[in-house]
Amino acid sequence: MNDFSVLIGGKAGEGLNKAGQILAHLMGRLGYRVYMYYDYPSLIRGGHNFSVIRGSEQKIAGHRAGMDIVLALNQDTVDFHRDKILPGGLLIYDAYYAKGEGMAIPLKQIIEQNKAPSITANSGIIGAFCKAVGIEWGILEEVLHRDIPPKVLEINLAVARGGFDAAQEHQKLHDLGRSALPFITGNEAIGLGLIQGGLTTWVAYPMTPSSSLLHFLAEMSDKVGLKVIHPENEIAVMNMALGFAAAGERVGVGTSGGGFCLMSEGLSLAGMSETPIVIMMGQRTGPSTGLPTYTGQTEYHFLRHAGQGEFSRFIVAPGDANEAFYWSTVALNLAWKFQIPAFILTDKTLSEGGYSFTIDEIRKVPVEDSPRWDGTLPYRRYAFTESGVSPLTEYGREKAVVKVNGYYHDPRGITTEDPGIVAPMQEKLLRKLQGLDQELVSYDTVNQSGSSGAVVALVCWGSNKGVCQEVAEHLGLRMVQPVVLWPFPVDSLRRALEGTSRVILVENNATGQLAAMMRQYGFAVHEQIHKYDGRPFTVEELENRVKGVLP
Amino acid sequence: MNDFSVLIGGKAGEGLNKAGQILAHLMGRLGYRVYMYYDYPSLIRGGHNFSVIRGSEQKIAGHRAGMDIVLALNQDTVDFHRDKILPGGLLIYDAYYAKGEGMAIPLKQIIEQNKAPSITANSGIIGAFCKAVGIEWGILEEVLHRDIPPKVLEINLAVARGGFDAAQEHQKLHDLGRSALPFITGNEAIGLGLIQGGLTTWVAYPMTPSSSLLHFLAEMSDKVGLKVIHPENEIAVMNMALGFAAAGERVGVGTSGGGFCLMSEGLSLAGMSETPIVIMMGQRTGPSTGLPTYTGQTEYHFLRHAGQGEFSRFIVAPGDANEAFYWSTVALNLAWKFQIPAFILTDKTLSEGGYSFTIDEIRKVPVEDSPRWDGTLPYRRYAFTESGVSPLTEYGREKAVVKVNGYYHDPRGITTEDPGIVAPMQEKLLRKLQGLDQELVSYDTVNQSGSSGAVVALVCWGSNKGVCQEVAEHLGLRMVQPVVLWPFPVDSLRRALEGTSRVILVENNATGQLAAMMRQYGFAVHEQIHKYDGRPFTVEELENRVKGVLP
Amino acid sequence: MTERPLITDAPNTWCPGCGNFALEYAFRDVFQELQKEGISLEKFVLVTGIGCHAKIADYLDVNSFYAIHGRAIPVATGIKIARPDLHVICCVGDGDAYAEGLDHLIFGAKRNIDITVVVHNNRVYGLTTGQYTPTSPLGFKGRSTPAGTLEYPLNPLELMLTSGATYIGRGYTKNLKLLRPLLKDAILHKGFSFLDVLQICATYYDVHSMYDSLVYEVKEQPGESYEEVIKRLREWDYNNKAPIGLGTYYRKEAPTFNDRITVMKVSDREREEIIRRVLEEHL
Amino acid sequence: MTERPLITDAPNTWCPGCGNFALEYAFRDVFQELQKEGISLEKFVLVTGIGCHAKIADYLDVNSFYAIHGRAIPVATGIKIARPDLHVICCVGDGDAYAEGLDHLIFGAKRNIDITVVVHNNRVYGLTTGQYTPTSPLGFKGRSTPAGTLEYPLNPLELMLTSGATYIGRGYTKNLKLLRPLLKDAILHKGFSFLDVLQICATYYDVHSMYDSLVYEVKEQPGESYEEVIKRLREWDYNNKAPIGLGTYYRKEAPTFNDRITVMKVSDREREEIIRRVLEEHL
Ligand SMILES: Cc1ncc(C[n+]2csc(CCOP(=O)(O)OP(=O)(O)O)c2C)c(N)n1
Ligand SMILES: Cc1ncc(C[n+]2csc(CCOP(=O)(O)OP(=O)(O)O)c2C)c(N)n1
Ligand code: SF4
Ligand code: SF4
Ligand SMILES: [Mg+2]
Ligand SMILES: [Mg+2]
Repeated sequence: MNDFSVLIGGKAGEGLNKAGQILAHLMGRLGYRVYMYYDYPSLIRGGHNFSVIRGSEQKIAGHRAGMDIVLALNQDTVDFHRDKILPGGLLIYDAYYAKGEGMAIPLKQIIEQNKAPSITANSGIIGAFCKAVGIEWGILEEVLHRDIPPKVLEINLAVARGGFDAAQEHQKLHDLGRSALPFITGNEAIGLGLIQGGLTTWVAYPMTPSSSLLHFLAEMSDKVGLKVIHPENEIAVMNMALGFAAAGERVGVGTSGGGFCLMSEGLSLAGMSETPIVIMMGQRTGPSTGLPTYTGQTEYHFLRHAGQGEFSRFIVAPGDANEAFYWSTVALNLAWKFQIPAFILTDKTLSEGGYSFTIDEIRKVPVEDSPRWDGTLPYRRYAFTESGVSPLTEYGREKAVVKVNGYYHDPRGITTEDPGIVAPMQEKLLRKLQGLDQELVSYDTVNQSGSSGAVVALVCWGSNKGVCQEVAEHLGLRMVQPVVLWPFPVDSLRRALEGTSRVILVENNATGQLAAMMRQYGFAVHEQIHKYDGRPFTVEELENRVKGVLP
Repeated sequence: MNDFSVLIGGKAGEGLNKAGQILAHLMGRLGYRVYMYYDYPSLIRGGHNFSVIRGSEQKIAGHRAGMDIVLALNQDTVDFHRDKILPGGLLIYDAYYAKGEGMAIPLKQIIEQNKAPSITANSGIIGAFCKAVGIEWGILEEVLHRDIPPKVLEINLAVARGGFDAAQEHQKLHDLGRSALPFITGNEAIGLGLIQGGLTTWVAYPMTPSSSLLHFLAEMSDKVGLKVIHPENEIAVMNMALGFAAAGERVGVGTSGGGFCLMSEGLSLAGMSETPIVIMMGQRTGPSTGLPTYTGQTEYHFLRHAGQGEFSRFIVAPGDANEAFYWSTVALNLAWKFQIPAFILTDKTLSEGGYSFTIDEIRKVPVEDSPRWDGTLPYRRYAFTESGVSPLTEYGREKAVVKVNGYYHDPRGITTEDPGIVAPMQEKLLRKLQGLDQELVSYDTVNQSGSSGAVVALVCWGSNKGVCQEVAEHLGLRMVQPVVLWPFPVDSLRRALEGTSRVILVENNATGQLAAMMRQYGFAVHEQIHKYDGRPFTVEELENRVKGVLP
Repeated sequence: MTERPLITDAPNTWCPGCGNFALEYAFRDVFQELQKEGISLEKFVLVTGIGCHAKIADYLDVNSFYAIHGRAIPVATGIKIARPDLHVICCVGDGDAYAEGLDHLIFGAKRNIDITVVVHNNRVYGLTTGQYTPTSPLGFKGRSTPAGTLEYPLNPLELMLTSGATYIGRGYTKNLKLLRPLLKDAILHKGFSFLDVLQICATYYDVHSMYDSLVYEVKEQPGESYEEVIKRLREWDYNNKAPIGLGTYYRKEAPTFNDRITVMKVSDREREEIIRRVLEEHL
Repeated sequence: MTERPLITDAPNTWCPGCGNFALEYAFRDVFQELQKEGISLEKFVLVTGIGCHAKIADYLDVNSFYAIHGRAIPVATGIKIARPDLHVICCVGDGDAYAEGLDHLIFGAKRNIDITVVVHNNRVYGLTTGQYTPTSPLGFKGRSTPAGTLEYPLNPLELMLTSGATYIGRGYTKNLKLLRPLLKDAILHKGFSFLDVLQICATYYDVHSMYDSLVYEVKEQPGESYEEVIKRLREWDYNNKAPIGLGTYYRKEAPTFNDRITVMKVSDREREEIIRRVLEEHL
């Protein structure tokens, strides 16, 4: 099977994310399905950044530890990553800023000759890479034409050509002869999925790894008639969004753990007032500020229980860009259909990772909404119904007095302390979960792959999907991934685990949050594999860890 | 057995809480152990308030549905509570403002004759009560002397005498001939327990049912050298408290659900920075503003998981005033000993309920602190240790550079993103839980009462202790109450449940939060009894509900 | 035109003598007046925080969002950005708007979002039984500060001017005759309108005789410089005894937040088209 | 006296040309100077928010509390109330102090708590890669506002004056000579000291040539009226081009929050005695 990995490393501010994208696009042109992992510390210039770009015949959603090519713009890259080069692999490095064994490219000279800015070193080493793996100049030229802004295109082309000419062919990267797929990040997939679902407003305060979604939607706002608002802080974000929702907008917010803490009071207000809202929650390494640019899976239970009191909510944790797109549309629908908060739970790995995206494989989801008020007077915002969902209308509708309320209230929305109304109102809030549960029967809430008959199952959630799937395939295991995390898909999970005798949980946390939830529902968990240093698993690392716990 | 209940009801602003206390003190004088439930809506004047005061030979921590005497200052009280009067019981009512069957007292006349303010109606009806149940005038006089401020004492005495003289003896309340016990609320017990534990600073923003603790500590501040600060909001509360702790103070904060949401980001900072803090969290009926003056038990899981990331914490849910005192001292100790957040989880029922308090039965707990820095340079705030606890020192110590940090940090407290330090630092944070677990072996983390050999167990937490204990006694069941809720006392709970075949959970919520936690740890839960209208169970109500699920 | 009584049947639980009644009736009257002038009742949305003041959301029979303590202004902001045709009015408390959620008040003014903020300023936390607020005088003995507060009060009018509010006034619940036109004026002002209404708390801070002896009506001074406005706003500092002006202090025409936004509507079909196009850019 | 280099060995990750370097060195120099004047280094505590600016907590080898975004001031307040002998300095960002946690800044000033707040005001969110802040000019094109912001900036100096700050100044990272005495002055001022430091962000908002052409040194005007101070503070509104004054604008002696607190120490034995007494009152 064709499976090819390249790492490009240098300092922050040298455009290594962009360089990774160009490499991904190049592989895409050869028909590869691509995944990209981007690793960067929390700083703006300097330090050590790198991107790992992996292409494969199959669709993938994880990276490998071993590299076919390492592109080193500085000595750190050589030092940190040379051990990862596979037998037969190659180090290509800047002859001036680094020393190593492999192919030295005189980037400094090339740049000076072209009077180019130093950031073009990127293009230079990518030129060398193309030559080394036999990608034709014409393909690189075309990709650069698309990816580089016109103002600086010429100079980048010149430096890329210099790099190309200075390199030698090393190993031919097989052309799979298929057409390219769009290559997008998890956050871009979420943004597009939300747009597909009819999003009209996005409210957010910047926080890694949700900021890039804010930026993406802000860029899109003109095109799709989206209002994108960045208020004073996350408390304002949440409450403003509830105002938007009450006024009839389809609205979402994005944040990470610390910002979500500040939203939790508003979340409870959403619950009590039955105001729909979508919340994109991007996990990173906690507690507290922790490692702001690294990954983690530590907020599942927090989301499940955040906010005082008990009310219905929906939590989905997509595993790759396709799922992110699809479930973001669904999350919007479910939030509005049931008038509840719906969470899209991601992590840095998914949000900022790059994926080959196949929109045509995604089941089309029409925009769904709450039952609407039929005009019967008086309007009762919280009319008791069998489903717990009351017909909705927004402010300003003729003759409707719409009273939204965060206290216990009667059906009209007027505060009450009458235990005879309070108890059924609490039941109404929770009854929606049953409807939601039923609704979800028609969705694939739990994914299964690997060997379906295997008695050993790897169970994971969110961005670990990719690596777990591969490891399961290599080792002949079953891979089970609950995508919907709340309401907990007990039946689907039971079916997916039927016939297994050994269940191994894989999570990017230290305590085992999915494991705890499974135990609560009576599922056996035999082994738990944790990683909590902020870095995602590579395929090899996980494979070794899994082998270590196999009988 | 002597068991006597009196209800006094009227409008808010008529001093019904105070009246309840006077009644409690009166019963105390006769040697009764007293419990008082105070029911009031969220308003300042008007509406319907009432207090139920129950005296018993045994110590109790719950009220009954049936009343021996109902004291009605208005018609609402007659209408709402007349059905609760037991056979042989009596309604005593204001002849002017209410109609009913029983003993009418011309309070309006008495007040007018004495040119007294209308609020003295309280004292008048209490006077009538004393006569009706055969409490001597001298005892009432003595109690009023203690309970009524000197400025208005005379006038209240006069009205009380008028009421006393206008009533007839109905049923003699047996004098148990024991001396009185102090009668305090749950919040007062917490306040005293914290003072006992060496509290030096309290920071809080008002929120029912935690406000009365703020008020109590503010009143005490002069006497015990306590700094009591009420800042701009709960975010400031939490972060200010962390500043106090880092500067060497023994500090706590108090709030309820909505305010706690706002503290959760600071909580995670406490976790990462290993700054000790005690948090009193008073539950009330949620979601959102819900019923601000009523009860609930819905924040157990929220507390367990609040704040991004994973770190150690301690949660205790006392069941009555004695436990509240004792465990508040312990919570302070554990927070400092392990440098973690320690929660005192209460609810409105416990916080604002009144209890006979027996300090002499409470095991004495000496003040405990963190291991202290021995002066070795450089000071390493986060030195790795076997226990996970690093020796502490505060700012200003000669030669120590104390670096407190909410990012991942090296032992000196300097930010790091090195996975080789991050992983062990995360382990350090969680390792403390093991120490805590061991420490707790010497504490009674799970209470057991009722019939110890019974195969049916009632399991509850927090303020349901009292009613469950009584119902268990009546029905010959075992009563099991985990007091420590985190780390979850698995072994003690297992021992307490040994030999049971039917486990019935009793909770003031709609989903069963302790039930979920027990299931997660493999305990069977056979039945769940919920109440979620904001009102606590009465003994009779719970007894009926339990009977309904008994085989 | 609808003929609605505008007062709901929710039982009123304010204390006798509470200044909130004056505000309730003033609002009712103003809504009725505005309805006569052609603004239909459905166009009003009342957004409140939590506190005694906030119960007005239950009592007035218009659209409302009974939000949480301190957060009425962001909720109102969302509503207004979404629906520029609505008149969005925040009834907030002094604990609410000057303590718990002060930042939102300032940012509302900074954005010049076209909403009306009416602070029921009783200078005490009423509903939580009498603690000091940011406008309580130095030394105020509340239940959290039995020995007296240690801080001077804020002057909210000055703070609002600095923050960019384009309408600033002060009312008093014992001067209903002035309160009505003030409310109406503030509601009709295009931009961020701010009214600090001295509201009597009969139970925890009844200083009506003090107010009665100090209040006077201010006259708008159209040509005034910013510094002159400030000087007038600072006449009374919410602490010491000084003449207390009631009326409109400041008014300015300026583009609102909504004025600067332009959004077009996009159909579901167009959305899909755009998504396809974006994906093509990512090949 | 300790001879410490005062700069830790933590790798510095600010961009080349970043104005934070100037602040770092200015602090180092001032700490050294103050040490010579008899304040031992252990008495300094640096409290920071989150952002590029906040990394100074790692770089300066003094006590620190590297807190969370927007919350440095309450943390510092707690430290100062607990330990009046410490010099507590907040290094905060403009996103930090003017957006996320603006209320705390105002309440710090209102309390006149004796801390020093230094805002590294680069008028952009640096660490989150270039979004607008409350002091970015109208129309600022950041990553969350690619079409330009819709709001005027705040004038933090004016806001601080209104809120009760007793020391107000403005610095500039390209004027190190002035920055040092300003920092020293602010640290030594008894009461709430506020410094807005125009800090160059080399990557996202490098307007040094604009600043260079507009800055001038202000001279303190001791006898000035409040309105005159405001007038001077408003000379530049953080939006339009106007002369930008650097230096001390305002200084006032007033009792601090700590001055008003008196707390006595109570032994464990005394505590138990008091508890017994309280319980007796509850019989
Ligand atoms: C986050 C949060 N903290 C605290 C409270 C408790 N609380 C309810 S109302 C109130 C203060 C009300 O004061 P104010 O805003 O002045 O309103 P008033 O009652 O005086 O009208 C407080 C602190 C709350 N509901 N939410
Ligand atoms: C609650 C919360 N929200 C958002 C963030 C993400 N965040 C980190 S730094 C920062 C802004 C920094 O801007 P500023 O305070 O101006 O500091 P600078 O980087 O410019 O020095 C933000 C939004 C966070 N850490 N916490
Ligand atoms: S407490 Fe004060 S503000 Fe609240 S209702 Fe009573 S009088 Fe009005
Ligand atoms: S982004 Fe700006 S503020 Fe941050 S380090 Fe770079 S130059 Fe300095
Ligand atoms: Mg108030
Ligand atoms: Mg900044």
